[in-house]
Amino acid sequence: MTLPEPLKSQILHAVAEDGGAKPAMLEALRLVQQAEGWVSDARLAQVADLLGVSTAELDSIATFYSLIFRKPVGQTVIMLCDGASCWMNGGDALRDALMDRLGIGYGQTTADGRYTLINSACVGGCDRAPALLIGPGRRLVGPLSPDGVAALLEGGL
Amino acid sequence: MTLPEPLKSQILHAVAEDGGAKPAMLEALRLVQQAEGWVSDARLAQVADLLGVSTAELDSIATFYSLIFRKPVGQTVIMLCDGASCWMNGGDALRDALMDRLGIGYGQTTADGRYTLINSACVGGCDRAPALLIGPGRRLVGPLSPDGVAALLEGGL
Amino acid sequence: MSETLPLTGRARPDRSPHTLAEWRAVGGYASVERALQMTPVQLVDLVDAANLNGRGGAGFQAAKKWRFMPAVGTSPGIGTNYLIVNGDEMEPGAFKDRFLLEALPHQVVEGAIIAAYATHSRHAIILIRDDYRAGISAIRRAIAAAEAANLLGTNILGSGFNLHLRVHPSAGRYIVGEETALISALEGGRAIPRKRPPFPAQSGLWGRPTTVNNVETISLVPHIVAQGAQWFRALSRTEEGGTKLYGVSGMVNRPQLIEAPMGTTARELIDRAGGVSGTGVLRCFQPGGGATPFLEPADLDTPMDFGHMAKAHSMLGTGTLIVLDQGTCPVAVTARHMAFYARESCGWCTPCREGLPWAARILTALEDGTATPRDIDILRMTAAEAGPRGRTFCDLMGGAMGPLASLLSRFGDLVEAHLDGGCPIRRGLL
Amino acid sequence: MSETLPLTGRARPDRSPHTLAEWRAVGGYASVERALQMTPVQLVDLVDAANLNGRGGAGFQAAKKWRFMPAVGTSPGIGTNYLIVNGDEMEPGAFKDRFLLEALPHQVVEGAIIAAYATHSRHAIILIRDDYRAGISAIRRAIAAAEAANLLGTNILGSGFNLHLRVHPSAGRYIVGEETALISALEGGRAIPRKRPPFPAQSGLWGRPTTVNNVETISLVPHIVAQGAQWFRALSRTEEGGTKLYGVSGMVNRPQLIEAPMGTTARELIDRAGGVSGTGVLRCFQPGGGATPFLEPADLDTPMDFGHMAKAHSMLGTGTLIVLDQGTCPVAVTARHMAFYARESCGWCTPCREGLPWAARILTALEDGTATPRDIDILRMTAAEAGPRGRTFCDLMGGAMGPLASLLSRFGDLVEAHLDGGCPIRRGLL
Repeated sequence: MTLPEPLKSQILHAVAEDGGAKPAMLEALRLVQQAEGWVSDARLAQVADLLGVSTAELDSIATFYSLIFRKPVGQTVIMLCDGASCWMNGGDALRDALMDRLGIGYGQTTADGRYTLINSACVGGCDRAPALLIGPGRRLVGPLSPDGVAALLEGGL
Repeated sequence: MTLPEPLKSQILHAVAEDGGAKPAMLEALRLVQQAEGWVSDARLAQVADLLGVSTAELDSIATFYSLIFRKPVGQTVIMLCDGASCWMNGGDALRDALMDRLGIGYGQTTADGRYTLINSACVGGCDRAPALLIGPGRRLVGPLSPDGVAALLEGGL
Repeated sequence: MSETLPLTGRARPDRSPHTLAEWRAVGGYASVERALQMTPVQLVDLVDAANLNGRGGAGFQAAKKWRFMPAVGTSPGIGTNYLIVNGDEMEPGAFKDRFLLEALPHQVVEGAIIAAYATHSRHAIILIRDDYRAGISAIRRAIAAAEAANLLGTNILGSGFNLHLRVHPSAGRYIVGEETALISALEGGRAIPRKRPPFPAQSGLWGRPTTVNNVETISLVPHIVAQGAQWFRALSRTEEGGTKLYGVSGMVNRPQLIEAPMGTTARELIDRAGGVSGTGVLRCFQPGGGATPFLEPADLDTPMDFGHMAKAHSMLGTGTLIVLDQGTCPVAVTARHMAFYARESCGWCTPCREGLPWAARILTALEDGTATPRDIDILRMTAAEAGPRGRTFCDLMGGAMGPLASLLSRFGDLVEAHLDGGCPIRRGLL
Repeated sequence: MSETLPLTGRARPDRSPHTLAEWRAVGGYASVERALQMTPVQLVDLVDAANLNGRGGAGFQAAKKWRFMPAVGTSPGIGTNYLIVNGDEMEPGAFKDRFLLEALPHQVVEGAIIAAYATHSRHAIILIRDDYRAGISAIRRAIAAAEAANLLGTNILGSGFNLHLRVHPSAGRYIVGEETALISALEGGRAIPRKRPPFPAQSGLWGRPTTVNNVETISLVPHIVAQGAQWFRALSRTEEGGTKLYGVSGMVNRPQLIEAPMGTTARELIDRAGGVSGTGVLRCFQPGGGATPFLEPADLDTPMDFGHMAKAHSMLGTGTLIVLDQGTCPVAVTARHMAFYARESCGWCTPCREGLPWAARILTALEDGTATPRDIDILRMTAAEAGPRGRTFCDLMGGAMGPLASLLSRFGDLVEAHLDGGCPIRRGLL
């Protein structure tokens, strides 16, 4: 499947805005991921082609930045803060509850493809520790107790 | 044989003058060569030791700069200009005469250890083409005809 | 606008950002008009007189940084200067720039316009952490509105000054927040820090003179222009000007952001955050994020500014306190920090790439009770050898060594006690 | 001192350098006293008004270069600015700096003191090609004498200005003369050029602002200070100020150095050098060393300054003409140049490391009659692809492509004629 037209023009717009193909590489990857959840090998090659850069160079960017996903992720990505303030306020218990409930560890996706769990640098929510980010909007949720995990996953929080 | 004392103190003086061991590396090599004609492996290691740099780093300098000699040279080094102005004015004939007379090619030393012949970048003597530099003072000689080679080597020029 | 809380005084309780009209109604963008009637040199002098120290962590004087920026036509090469606003906040314990970006985007844009003018920059970029989606869209909306009102773009307000301002959303990796790594990132590369010199003011983005200022620093600029240097200095309790957007988190009852005079003490901030939680008794605190050395109760009354914190052998850093009660082990906190810094190292310089994972492993071994006395020696050696500046391109390693060194010097007995079966606090022995 | 030959007017016929006393007796060092009573900015303005273009080859305005140098305390980082005097003359056909160093060392030292003062440099280095032993010792003696007379060192002549000046003898390799390679060499590394930006004025030797000026440029400075900008401009026949130390070599009867007004024509210079030798008929000439594109008899009356030579699709370069008569083949001359540049490439950038030996091999094959039409295509492609600036860190490759490109465009038929059995000129066919 070739690169869909809207994505193509978004990427070319980024090239204009960022002043060239190289500085627009990361934004191009972000745009692909925004549309499709992750960046496949096929898309990587297509974007490299569109930008006129080598696949190796584009992948060197894709693999450096932790929030560009080079394998498929679940519909909802949960990024759990592993900063010290969250840890002091029960972050480990929250982590365990999440992993138990989802049946996965960090970096994994549930079998039904609904959730991916990732540990994150301090999410800038230390006043709401323990906290996490959830979904495409990276919504900040916290403080969250282990008991709140069920409600969160059912969309209640 | 360890590094002779005067050489040692000259090198340490260069370190002070040049503001450190690294910027003084080349000067240290020059000093060794000035004293001994070339830079042997043993001296290289001793100088590296004195300067507190690795032998590899010092040798990377020694091998980059063309006028640091890492093998023995003759008592008298002849540097023959291979610039265009000398070529136009009979440089090839002068070269052939020198090689014939000495029985060596570029980069070689006569069997008796008296002469080494090297081709050189334009020696800054284009007004005296064809020209060469000779001896430790790099004395500029030119214009020199093939006929003058004998006299030059007998010290007459 | 509040006279004493310039940074947060206009924010709404629900953090919803202002429209341009709303922002103007509370006095917004008046400073842009005023600034454009001054010369860049006058602006730098004003900010100099205000003694505004950069709020990104190092506390370098903003005016001094700006003064390094050459005027148009006085630097070799071709192109404009660049202003970069650093909104990549990812420091453990830091949560202040998120607030300024989300709740007060026009304040950031306003400051960026003025700072760009002062630094002869015709192009400015606000780099924002990917996770701050609300901040990214708030700033983007603010830029669009400002462009429509000719507060950005060509011949701004008839002044002849042109400025193109855009947002660069980043995509993770703590090191992006390091100013030279950030420049590498903006040029389309991996975020690898660069050796200094050249400093960014000499050769930064695309080789052009570049200033990188933190979101909080930039947010203060319009207020200095509006109310003057004397007013700004008077806000502070110390020599360093202004208010500071402090934060308190960790073992406190009501973790929160607090705008307060520069030089407010940790005691006051912790009190305002509801006091120490857990055991209710303070063991120690980090004054400004994960990379700042631990301080103890004796330092509760030290004014929290860059100078006083340095004198107390710590750093103000981001000014966001991490509080540890008696029931919280600083070895465990340091272990978590170290794991973070080890993971986030870009991997370029050997001491950082190799030293941090090693230190992190030893700290975990201490917690678990599997460490040996020699491991503690290695920690000491690592802190001593890799702590000083200049051993690596950037200060990620040096920063990470701060809490480690202070852990070893202040809590040596506690660290050694871990050799005998792991954390004594966790086991209820202390 | 001669009014019209400032550069060489004081030189003795036997090239023996002056003692300090002798130099002072002919007015030497009066310019240092005068300069130290001016401000650095006034000096830069003076040199600006004189329109002194750098004599190293590129012709960049000296005052513009100096103006990029930040005043003390206005650049980030710690340390002084540096002035470097470039005496690494190794360009094929260039033999002018040798003369200035050997015969007029105090003129160089005097100029260095003034230029250092103007560029806020407290440390200056004169880098001299290893082969110029007489120049090295003459400059060293001049420095020692100047130091003894407090013309160097601390608080020079009571002005408060301090300057440490030293000699760095190089050790071969043409690339050392490239200003950023020279900086790498002075820092103790291989002479590998550096990417620009940062330009040396932003971050040069040890990361500090650095100016690199050619020996001839520096030698002119005292005279501008002594006699003023108007006098200096009036020396020239064109817009570019001063006299030029031209040289004529190759196929002329009396190859020599000639100081003459900037803008003197090749016809006059060749005439003064005794006219064309060999066949007595001019085929072509390079105006300023091996890296400058060929010009033909039609350009004999073009004023030789940087601007006019550029307009004529060549370069003034070092201003030392290489003259080819009808009996001398430009393919052969280019082949020798190309072998030189191929040998002297530092090897860092691929187009230069790989392209130059290839071009050199093809040119030799043309001479020998073993080349193919496809080889000429490769030469054309190499010149077109690698000639433009920016494909490599420095301009060694670009410079070498100058004569090659002009050979192909001006003497295309002659080049093609080589396909049929080698050089037709050598074989007496043309």
